[in-house]
Amino acid sequence: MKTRKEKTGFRIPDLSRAAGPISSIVAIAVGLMIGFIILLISNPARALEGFAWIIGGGINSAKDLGNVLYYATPIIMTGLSVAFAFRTSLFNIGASGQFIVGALGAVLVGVKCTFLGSFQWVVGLLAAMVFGAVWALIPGLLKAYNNVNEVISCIMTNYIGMYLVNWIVKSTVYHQLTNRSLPVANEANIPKLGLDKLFPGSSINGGFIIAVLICIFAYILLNKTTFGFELKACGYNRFASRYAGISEKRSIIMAMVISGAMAGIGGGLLYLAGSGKYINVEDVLAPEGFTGISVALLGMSHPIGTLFAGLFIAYITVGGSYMQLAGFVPEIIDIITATVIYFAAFALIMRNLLQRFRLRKGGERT
Amino acid sequence: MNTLFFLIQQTMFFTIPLLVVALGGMFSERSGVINIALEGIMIMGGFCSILFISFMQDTMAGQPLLLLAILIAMISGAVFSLLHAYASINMKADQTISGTALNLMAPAVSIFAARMIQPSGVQQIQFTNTFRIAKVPVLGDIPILGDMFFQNVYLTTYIGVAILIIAAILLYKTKFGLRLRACGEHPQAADSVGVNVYRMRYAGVMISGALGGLGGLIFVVTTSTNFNATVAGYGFLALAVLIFGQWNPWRIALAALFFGFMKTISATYSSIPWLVQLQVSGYVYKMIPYIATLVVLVFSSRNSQAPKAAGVPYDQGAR
Amino acid sequence: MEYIIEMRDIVKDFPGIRANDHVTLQVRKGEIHALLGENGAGKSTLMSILFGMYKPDSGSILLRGKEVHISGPRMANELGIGMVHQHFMLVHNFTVLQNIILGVETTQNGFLKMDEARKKVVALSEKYGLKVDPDALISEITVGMQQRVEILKMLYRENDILIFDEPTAVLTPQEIDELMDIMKGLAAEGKSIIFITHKLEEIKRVADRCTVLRMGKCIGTVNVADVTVEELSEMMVGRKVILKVEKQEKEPGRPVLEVRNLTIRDHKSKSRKNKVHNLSLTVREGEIVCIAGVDGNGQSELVQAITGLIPADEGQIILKGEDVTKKSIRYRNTHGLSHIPEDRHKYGLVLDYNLAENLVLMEYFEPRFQSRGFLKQKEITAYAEKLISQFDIRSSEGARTRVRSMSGGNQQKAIAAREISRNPDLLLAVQPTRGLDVGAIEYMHGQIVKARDSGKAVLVVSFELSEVMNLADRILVMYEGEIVANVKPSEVTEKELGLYMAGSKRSEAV
Amino acid sequence: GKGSGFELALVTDLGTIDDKSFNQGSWEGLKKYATEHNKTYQYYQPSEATNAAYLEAIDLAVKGGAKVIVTPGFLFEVPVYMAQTRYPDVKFVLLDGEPHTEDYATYKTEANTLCILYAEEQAGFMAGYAAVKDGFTKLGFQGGMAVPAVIRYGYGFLQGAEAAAREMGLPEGSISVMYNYSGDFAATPENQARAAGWYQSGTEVIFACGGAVGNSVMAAAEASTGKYVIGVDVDQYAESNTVISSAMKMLGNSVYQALEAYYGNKWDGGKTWVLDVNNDGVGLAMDNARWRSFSKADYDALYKGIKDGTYKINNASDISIADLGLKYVTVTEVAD
Ligand SMILES: Nc1ncnc2c1ncn2[C@@H]1O[C@H](COP(=O)(O)OP(=O)(O)OP(=O)(O)O)[C@@H](O)[C@H]1O
Ligand SMILES: Nc1ncnc2c1ncn2[C@@H]1O[C@H](COP(=O)(O)OP(=O)(O)OP(=O)(O)O)[C@@H](O)[C@H]1O
Ligand SMILES: [Mg+2]
Ligand SMILES: [Mg+2]
Repeated sequence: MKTRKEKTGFRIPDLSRAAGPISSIVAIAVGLMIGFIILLISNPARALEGFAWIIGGGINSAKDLGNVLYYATPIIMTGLSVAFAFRTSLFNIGASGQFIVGALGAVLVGVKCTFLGSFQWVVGLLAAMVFGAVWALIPGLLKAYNNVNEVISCIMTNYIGMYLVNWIVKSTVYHQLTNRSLPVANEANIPKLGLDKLFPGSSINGGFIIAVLICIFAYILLNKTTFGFELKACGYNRFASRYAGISEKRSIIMAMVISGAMAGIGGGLLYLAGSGKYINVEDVLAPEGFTGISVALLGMSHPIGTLFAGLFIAYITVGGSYMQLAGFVPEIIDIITATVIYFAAFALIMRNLLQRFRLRKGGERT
Repeated sequence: MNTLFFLIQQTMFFTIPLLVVALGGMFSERSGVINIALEGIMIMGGFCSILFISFMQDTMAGQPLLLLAILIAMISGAVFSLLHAYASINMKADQTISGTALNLMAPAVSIFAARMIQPSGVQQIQFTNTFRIAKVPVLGDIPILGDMFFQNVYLTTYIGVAILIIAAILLYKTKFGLRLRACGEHPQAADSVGVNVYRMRYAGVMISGALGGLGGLIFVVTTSTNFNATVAGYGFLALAVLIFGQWNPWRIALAALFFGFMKTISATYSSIPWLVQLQVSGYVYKMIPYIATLVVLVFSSRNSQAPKAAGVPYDQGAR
Repeated sequence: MEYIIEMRDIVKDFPGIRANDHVTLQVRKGEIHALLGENGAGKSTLMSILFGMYKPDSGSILLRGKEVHISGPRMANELGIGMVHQHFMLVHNFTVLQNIILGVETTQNGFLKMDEARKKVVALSEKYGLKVDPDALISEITVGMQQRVEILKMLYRENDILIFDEPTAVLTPQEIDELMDIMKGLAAEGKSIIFITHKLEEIKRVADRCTVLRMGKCIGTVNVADVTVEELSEMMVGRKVILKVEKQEKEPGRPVLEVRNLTIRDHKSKSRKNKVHNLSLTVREGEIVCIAGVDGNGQSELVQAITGLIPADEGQIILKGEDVTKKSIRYRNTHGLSHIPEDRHKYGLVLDYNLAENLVLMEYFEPRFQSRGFLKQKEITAYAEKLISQFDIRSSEGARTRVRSMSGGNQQKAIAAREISRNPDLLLAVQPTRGLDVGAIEYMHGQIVKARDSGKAVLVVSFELSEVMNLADRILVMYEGEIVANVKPSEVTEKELGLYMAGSKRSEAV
Repeated sequence: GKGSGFELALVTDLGTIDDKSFNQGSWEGLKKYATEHNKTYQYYQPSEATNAAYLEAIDLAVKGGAKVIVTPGFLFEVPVYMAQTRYPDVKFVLLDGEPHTEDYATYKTEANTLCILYAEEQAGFMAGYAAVKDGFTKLGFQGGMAVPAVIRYGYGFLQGAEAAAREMGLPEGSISVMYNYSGDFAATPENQARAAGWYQSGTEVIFACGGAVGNSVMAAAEASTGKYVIGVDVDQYAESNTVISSAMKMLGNSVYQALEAYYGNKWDGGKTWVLDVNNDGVGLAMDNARWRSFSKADYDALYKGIKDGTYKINNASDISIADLGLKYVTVTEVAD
């Protein structure tokens, strides 16, 4: 029995590698179809119009496109955070907490450290990264040293983070009249990098570019470096990694810390976006962290997939807001998103079908 | 003494929904299907049953209405969970993905449906709470015990306790439980002795759906007078309680009690004068239940009892 | 003659591969019928079809002369077919009794009735000499006892056609002896047994007839009494196999590994007994030292302490003159130590990595495979492809194959290839040939001898006496954490070794 | 007409359209006017809680053909500041705030913007006053988030209780008030348990002032005997038998009036209307009230007293409770 390559002399294109994107696209198609049916049920007369907005709203104008990129930025980061952890077999359901703790770091620097001048936003983002990382360090340490299931410790640190952030905001950068954090200084806002000229009127800023760069960075880190090799190996098999001389404790901690840093940066990118976002002193978990789970899953936990998944969710969010012009409620978008995610779960079946197809063509045993 | 009775009664408001939902999650995960959709299932169960109550409350009230609502909650939860079952059992989907999808779906659908169905066109569903039992006849008059457990209660509290006992018996003393657990630990082994793994997993997920839906109803009935498409993250807390309780019904009960008691202290400290005198920030009290849970976990997590095959789709052909 | 089972012309395709290619298998009532074939020849697949776990693509199955369509294990059970799977089908946190009754529970008003089942199990275990503790958890009993549980499962269901898929691969010699007796007893009672094994002498010992598969095809069925072991192996592999290890006498050189007064305590159970007790040993350049002993006498702990997977409580481990007792695993790995672990799935491989990634698992950080933290993908693939052809590792997609989908035998080859090619000073191999077919064993032994001939020190742990006798330059017998014998293979008989292993004899020259 | 856009628009803030608070109240007024006068109407939900997103939702409303856009809540102060110049032909009705720049440096209300502020402290005052007059001495204030409107309700409530106690000649410190902001606007077991705790330790009536938090307080009141809730914003008597009365501000009315003015060519742009007792903008629900002794006559007197300045009510929301200088009322501030 030889390997196929040697036997046939040529390679059958490996469709299974494309299975991820293909199945995501199928899922999106199914989700949109169900969305259309819902539109038909709730108001047949304007269903087509509403659907056109969903599809076209995000590319209606340069401004809308810019806003798609803007909305995508934080959820790409939380999505990346979850995806990165998934790749190392950790379920970081704590991105919500890391996100808001990171946001706190950014806002503290953004409000207080005006002496930094034009470096303020850089330091703000660094603070967001460090704050997020530290917050993820807790479940990381607990998992590595005490075998505490990261799902439960992440749920706990979400709540602790939320309360802690509210407490700290209230006692440091609080604006009582609005019950939220003070506005950050102008220098703390991420530079627009000319993107505001490209997409006039939108809230886009350099943050999107930073998010894209971090996605690429994550991809390279995971797939091209020895460090990523170690992280993934530990995720797949702790024992074999130890046997290979990899410190599994260090790997678990580092994976969580990097994941948390990404979520934290997401917080920084949103709260320093210059779009007028404040930390509300409200006992509600940051939804971006949970959206991140959807984004990561839709993106097949692949850093680049996550980028596109985030863009997609932002895209239909913008379209969904336009749909209101046809008299529809934006919750329909949530139903569509949920359906898309649901059908994205069928990816494995897709991949198997594609793989089977390929292997069938692959030929007989010698 | 009164404070003690009060604390016990309040603890139940937190504990019972967490307990019921976590027990539901236990059946699902013990059968081999991770269920992070508990939050969504709670919302769906709460939505259907509260909608039912709001439509029926003009014609009936009290315990009969509550019992019917319980039935509705359980059925709707179970039906909703079929989506998760189908994806993770038949389609061998990633169970986290389909669970997440359900969590997204439930609030969106219940807001949308509430607006479509209710004549007022609003998303909130109003109901009148006629379900509290001021005092259970006879039992309520027992000194001390009566004050603690048989006054000022909801039927659902007893149902929750009954579910705990039934769950423990079902899991450990019956053929069903034996087979269910086998499917969660080693489905190939179960299959090789003729157990229908798919059917058992469906059963596990649907029980989690029924109990999750019931938990949603209990949550809403005991804490509000309307339903607004949310259970405030209690589905995720139930998931935490399930893990905290190491997938074992009695430990889950302990975990739910512990967490419920901590939450009670944190929510009612303002009625305990000496705690108010401490002048500690309220945020400290808000954080205590979560920090305490983490601390307990540090000392209790050495050996995880997680079902070995939970999260792994079962494929007859694969090894 | 009437066959109790007849599988006719069975064809089974898996994506890209024909696992069974018009195979015919005929089993007589009351016989022990061996099924022999290389790793991946299609034996397990054929048995899975008989047991209802796969549907054949074509062909038919006749049971007592009547055609049957076996829809699943449940139906197989009803037809009286039972199977002990290659990898045990036991629920680790269930008790022995629970495992036995699973699927055929007796109940009363919906509640389990364990007492009746217990009586039946105790009766069976007495009748067949299958000693088990019905209330012990599977995770806490030995592999041998787990095997007995599997057999009891079949007997409890009153099966009369029994399939054993490689039952002896994980057993100690004593346990194998017991199993052989049990199988003979069952056959004598009229039960029909299909017995898969890679160990030819076992076939000679118990089997009446033997069907040989090669690459999915049926090569033929022979009367075991009519053939020699050599003939069998030739049928199976398609060429002559040298079963005896050829090696020259050689004078060992300097010590490479010295273990001095090593003690490892039992941290789990409260028993006072140490896992390893004040143990010392030396392995020198150019010698193969085999540690013999019954499983569970501290061999695993000894090896794990040497490799650094667990800490030593007392004593020193010296590698090439350097005390490495406190050094990290990585340090030892990069300073001459190589290790073929006992549990290949738990320690040896990252099953979800591809073959290439697994082949560099111990070296990915070396400059040849990375620069400035970036993996050199090309070099890694090239290196993997070199090892794949050099060690004849078979898989469906070459270096890119996910290791999880490879056969156990080939997984083992991959580990061996990786560890031996690292050119270590000390090669530590635990059960290196477990589950391998004779061709692969021949190859593996050849590699070990080659390493030794090139001046490496080799320490092998094996539960198989024939392997120990065959391979070793020097044999150490371990019993209850201590070395109770230090002998040359030429100086002992297998019988004597057995006595040492049972703890009833101690040599002075330790 | 359908398809030709929506003439009247409302942009919601954080909450949903049926939040029982700003959004819902103002929406009801808008809807009432629109249906009575056959105008098309629609509401828009912003995609997130940022100034930019609020502004986008306003853009969307304009795109949808809006002539008048109602923006409920102070969160719209900055977005409307920008929108009023961007869309000079569109009219804006800003509730509970006045347009200003993000740094509060510049306040400016253009001619196409009408601001409406509410004297919540007066409504709160009436609630506190009535409660004490009705014989309660152990009160509670359960706010939602500590935003200015909620704080004004709360401080007014305390001052009302103080005034009543003084009038009734009660000894100093004889009225006790538990005082807390829950930090959210949701019905949760926490909010239920806190209220239940207060009731259990003697509190008789709680002024619940935080959207759905009130539902949790009602749930707690229903689970105790003889305990009451004072509702907020709209008359909440129908939501529970325990609702003894409600402190109201006429959100709907004010929106209705603003629209009426616009269509009647009496647009009052560039101004700020303050809705208080003088224009029947705030009040206490008496029609379905369950007071035991506090009568309509008492209420009228109280109303008049506020109107004519007999009762002076501090309306600052950026001071602490101590600054209110209460003597008869002891406040237990549950810290957060
Ligand atoms: N589930 C499966 N999916 C795809 N191919 C399979 C599967 N199981 C077996 N095969 C293929 O069938 C062939 C025969 O496998 P089988 O397990 O029957 O071998 P075997 O004779 O039992 O080997 P061994 O002696 O190592 O146990 C393999 O080479 C493999 O390619
Ligand atoms: N799920 C699968 N997909 C593809 N091929 C498979 C699968 N399962 C098994 N195989 C193939 O089956 C063949 C034999 O498998 P099997 O586990 O029986 O081998 P083995 O050598 O007997 O292992 P062991 O050493 O554990 O006895 C291998 O060639 C492997 O490629
Ligand atoms: Mg096999
Ligand atoms: Mg094998």
